[in-house]
Amino acid sequence: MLNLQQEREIIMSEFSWAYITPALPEMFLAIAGMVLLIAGVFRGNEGTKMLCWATIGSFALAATFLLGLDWERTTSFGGMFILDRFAGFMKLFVLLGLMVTMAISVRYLYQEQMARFEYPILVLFAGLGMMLMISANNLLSMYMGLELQALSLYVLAAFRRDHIKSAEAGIKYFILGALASGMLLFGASLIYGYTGSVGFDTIAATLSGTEPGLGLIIGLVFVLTGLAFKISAVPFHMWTPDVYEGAPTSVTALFAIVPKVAAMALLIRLLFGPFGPIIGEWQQIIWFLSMASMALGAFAAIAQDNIKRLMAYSSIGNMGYVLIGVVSGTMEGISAVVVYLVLYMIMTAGVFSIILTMRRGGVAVEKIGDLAGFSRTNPLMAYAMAILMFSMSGIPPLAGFFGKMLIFKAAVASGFYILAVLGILTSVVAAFYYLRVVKVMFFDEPADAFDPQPAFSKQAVVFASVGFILLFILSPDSLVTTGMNAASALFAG
Amino acid sequence: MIDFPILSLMTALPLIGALFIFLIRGGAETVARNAKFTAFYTSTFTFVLSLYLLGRFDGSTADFQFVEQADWFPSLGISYHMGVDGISVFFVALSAFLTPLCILASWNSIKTRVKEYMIAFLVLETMMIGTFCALDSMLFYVFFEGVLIPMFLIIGVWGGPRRVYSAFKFFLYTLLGSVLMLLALLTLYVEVGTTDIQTLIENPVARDLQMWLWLAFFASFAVKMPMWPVHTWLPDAHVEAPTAGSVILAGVLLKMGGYGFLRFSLPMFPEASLYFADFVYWLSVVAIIYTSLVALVQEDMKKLIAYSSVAHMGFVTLGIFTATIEGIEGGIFQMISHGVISAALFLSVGVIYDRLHTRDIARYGGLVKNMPKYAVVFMVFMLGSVGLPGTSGFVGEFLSLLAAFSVDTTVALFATTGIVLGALYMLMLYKRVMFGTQDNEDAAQMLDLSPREVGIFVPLVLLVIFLGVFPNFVMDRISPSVDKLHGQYMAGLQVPDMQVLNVEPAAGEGDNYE
Amino acid sequence: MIISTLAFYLFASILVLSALMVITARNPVHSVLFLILAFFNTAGLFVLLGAEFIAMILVIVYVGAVAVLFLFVVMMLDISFSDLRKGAMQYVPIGLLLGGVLLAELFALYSAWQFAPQVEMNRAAPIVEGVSNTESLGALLYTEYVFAFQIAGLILLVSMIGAIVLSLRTRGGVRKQKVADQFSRTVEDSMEIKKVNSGSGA
Amino acid sequence: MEIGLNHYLMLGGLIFTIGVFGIFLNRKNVIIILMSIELMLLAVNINFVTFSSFMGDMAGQVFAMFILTVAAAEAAIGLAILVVFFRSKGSIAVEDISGMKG
Repeated sequence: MLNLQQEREIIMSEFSWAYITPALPEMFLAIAGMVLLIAGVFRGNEGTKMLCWATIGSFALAATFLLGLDWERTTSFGGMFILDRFAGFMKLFVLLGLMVTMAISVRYLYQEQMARFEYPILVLFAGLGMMLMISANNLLSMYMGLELQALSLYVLAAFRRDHIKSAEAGIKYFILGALASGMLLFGASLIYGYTGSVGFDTIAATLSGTEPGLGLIIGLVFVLTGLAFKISAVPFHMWTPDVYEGAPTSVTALFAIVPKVAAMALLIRLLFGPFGPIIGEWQQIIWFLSMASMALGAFAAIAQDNIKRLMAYSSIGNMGYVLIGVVSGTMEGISAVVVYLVLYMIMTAGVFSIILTMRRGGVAVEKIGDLAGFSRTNPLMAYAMAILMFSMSGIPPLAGFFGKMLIFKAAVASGFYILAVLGILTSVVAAFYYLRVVKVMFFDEPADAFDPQPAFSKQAVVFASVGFILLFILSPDSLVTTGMNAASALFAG
Repeated sequence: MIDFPILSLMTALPLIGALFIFLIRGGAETVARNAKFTAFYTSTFTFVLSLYLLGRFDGSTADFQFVEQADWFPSLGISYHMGVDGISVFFVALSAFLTPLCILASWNSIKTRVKEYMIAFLVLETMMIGTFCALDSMLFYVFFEGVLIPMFLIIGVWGGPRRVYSAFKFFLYTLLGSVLMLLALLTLYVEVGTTDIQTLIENPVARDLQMWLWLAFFASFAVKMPMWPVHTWLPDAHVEAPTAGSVILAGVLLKMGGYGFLRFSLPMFPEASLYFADFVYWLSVVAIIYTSLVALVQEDMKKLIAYSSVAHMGFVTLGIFTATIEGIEGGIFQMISHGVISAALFLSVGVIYDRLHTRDIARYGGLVKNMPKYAVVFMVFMLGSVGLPGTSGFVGEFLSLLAAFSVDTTVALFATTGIVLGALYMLMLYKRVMFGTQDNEDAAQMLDLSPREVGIFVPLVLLVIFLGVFPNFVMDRISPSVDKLHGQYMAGLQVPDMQVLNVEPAAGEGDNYE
Repeated sequence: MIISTLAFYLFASILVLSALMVITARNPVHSVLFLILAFFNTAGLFVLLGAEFIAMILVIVYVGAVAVLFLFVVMMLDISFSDLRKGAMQYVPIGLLLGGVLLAELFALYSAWQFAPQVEMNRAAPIVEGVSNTESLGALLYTEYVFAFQIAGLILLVSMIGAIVLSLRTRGGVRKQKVADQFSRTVEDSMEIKKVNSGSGA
Repeated sequence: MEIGLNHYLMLGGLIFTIGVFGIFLNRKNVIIILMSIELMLLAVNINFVTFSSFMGDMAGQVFAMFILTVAAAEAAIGLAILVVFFRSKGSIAVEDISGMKG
């Protein structure tokens, strides 16, 4: 019998770089974050712009590293970290989203006098947290990734510390986020208690073929509750509108575009990995979350007059649609989810680029009514916004339609007719409030024009996003194939 | 066959035109003029193509012609599949025919944002032609629903005082119907495993499923058609839309519903169609009589014509769901004829609306004195709408009624009263506008038709009379396809276990509608 | 055996009572103090469970850092706590109901806790007899759990950045001692020698 | 009477419930909410350590250690945000967190 010391020595002697290469992008980001932090400390706040672009560059480099890796399923760090096609694709999209949000918010930071060098650093660490979430293969690494992301985002939400709304957004986000983490951990402890392990693979092996105990089910419910907070599914959505409204718009853009993709990827990994064998147990829970999110997202948004709040409810509703794909429990459903998330990310990026240009007299405005007559004052942007809105409400031939179509098809194929019917009915209600934005821009009498801005990066993002939405119809298959490819990784074993 | 993809070309051409207009830069005047001309030339060229299409169309076969197929969504088995048969070719031609007229009709009446207006119209044309050409159900849906975007903007931006309300109502009503259809399409896709319309027709689904799917499709097409009681968006939309918008709405968009019944409901769900036929008859009859009565008391010309459209569409649904050859042919002919006549009527209203900016019937009177040419033109359309033999309106109504009599005499009798009522309100409209005293100074001083307007109306008048005198030009070309459709319908009813049909319908679905 | 039973009940009852006091105390300072008490008792329970290292860490990290941080903030902020109590009671019934249901379910669950059949095999790091708790934790932490350990470092870094970025304010007009400046002063830049012509004054 | 797994678990459950209840009870007082969250995490730690001890597996204790670390970081951030909030508002009373206020 070896003693512990000897055992460790053997492990260390067998160490090979191949064990940790799958985490190369993450390690690079961590180091880049620390280097940039040091650079920031030395340069002070004058260096913020440079740091922002350096952060974008780091994300781009991380994406390059990611692309250079082999995406066949490999685990490393004692099974805590996983890289497979699903994780690879999702991380790539997350990195893309991070770059886009960073690019569109640089100028905003200066306009709002919040250009401090910590901002890009925090975004970088949040991004790192999201990547770790996506690659988590263990309840512990999942929790750590989640917290790294969440802590950075809490700070970002309260970043404009002189504004009461921003501080309030920060505190609300923090409280509910911490509560969610508590729930998640409690669930994790029960799962650990039942299976004796926190590794996803071991849990999956334990659960397959046996009837799960009650403790595990309750643990799963707690974990799902915690994650439902993160993706803002009803009834755990309360923070979303307030935080979206209160946080600085650039941070709201970040919230809207990226973390939900990561959290959804984590949820999917969890449900189809360790808890795949007990799909019958969680399907009803997700079913309910999905239904409630769609309904609330659609109906509560009608009364909003703040565009950031509107986007908050819209995101709640959209998460409901995404969950339909999850409920269907098939590879088709997950590939639909991947496609939907990508399209949603692209559309949201476009919308927030436009919202970030909404300034009048040097002050950011965010009422929907402020868009009045936008079609006269800035027709090109108004058309872009209208196309984005039509796409979000799922009108063909725009890309948003195909996302919804794939989701509903997956639901129908799995026999979830009621959910599909509810989904399309709420999508009609949702169309109403998206149309209201179009109405304000095109039908109402013009208000004053927004301040002209040299906003190259925002325009570039808007045009890229709209171009994608319009031209998606020409070759929809590539993204769908990508989605299937990614989803198949979850159903391989 | 011709060796270039004419259908794709016709579909894409307006879009290319729209792109050109989008790229026009310069002063407001120049942009507006160039936009108008670009739009006109593009749509005229599309129309010429549609004439070529009609000329090369082989009327002796029921197969789809000019078929194009290309991979679109290979991983899901959805393909870009276009083609026309006798049923759709005339709708394609109708869309291509009406668009240039609409652009001409908006030449002077649209003064703001001309560029955007022309773009919207050309996009609309693409969607319309695409809808009638699509042979893949997803492709069909994309075009079918894509119509909403330009139409929403046309009503909302260039419409009348209540345009916002009407635009929203139009959009949400139609969207609600369409999404149910989307669900049905997806169900069919999952059940049969394809989205190809021809394959779907050849592989009917089980009877119970047919019922649900039929209802979902019905929700969409009935709203689009529109059938009573989901027609209420139509008068609002018509009244508020600009003239050209109304023309396209009445001329083409309403036909999408009827076309959908023919392409989907009847051949794909024959049993359900049979089951629900009575339900449709009665809805049609109610539509015919009720909306005719409503039309009688209208003071607004556009509203009157809008209600008359609902009534005329009642004949179409009546004809289609008799599922007899005459009925279907009558329905199609009625749609084509109504496409021409109602479009023409709206254009006529547009003429005097442009001059006096009111659609109030009472504001006009005695126009025959100062606008003789106009009076003649209007009379032709009015008579066509009434269904006078010799005009196109007669053939369709006659065939539909004939079919109705062969199926259900009571229904047919009720429907016939609709013709009488129709004659009544149209003649009263004509009398009040054209004859009588000239009470209003401004109305009495209106100028007669300008050469541009004559240019718009002459082809319409000729077409109304041509279709009325030589209906066989259309009939010969549609009848093989209708025969085939009828054959498919009957084949669908010859289910292996015939007793299914005799079983009392399950309680619940359907019954409570009657 | 009886001693450990007694100890359990002692620690557990104090823990529950102090936890209750944390959430009901009128004065937040008392709440923090009760929180500290709760931590101490939990540490005692951990010792009973054979997790000495966690117990010590709990006292050092929680009592030494977290609770003191709480205390510091509570005392630093000048808060009128009576206002915060307003309307609090209205949530008690629903809170009690929810809490009661949750508790009843958990108790029902715990009264017959069920392990998965192969739980023995699933253990990632079985406790080895004769190796101290601290040693085995340390051995695990830097090998199998090095990944989580690194992330924990990043989390602490982020929390540091966050705390600084949120609460550090540079005030203008504050006089500070700049040691480097003082050392680097030279005669040349602090003194000027002027020749004063006699009779003409400075 | 032998102290078994279920005793410890019930204790953990009780503390967790108290924590959740504390959030309900002090919806406006952020600092007590933070303490309630600490109580919840404490309960989770009790669970982990208990399972670890009764199953003879160190993984639970390692998990508990990381929870401790993260909880400390979380408390620091939470209190920092609280201080920011207090500075700009002059109070730590949070309006009810509800997305339904229009």
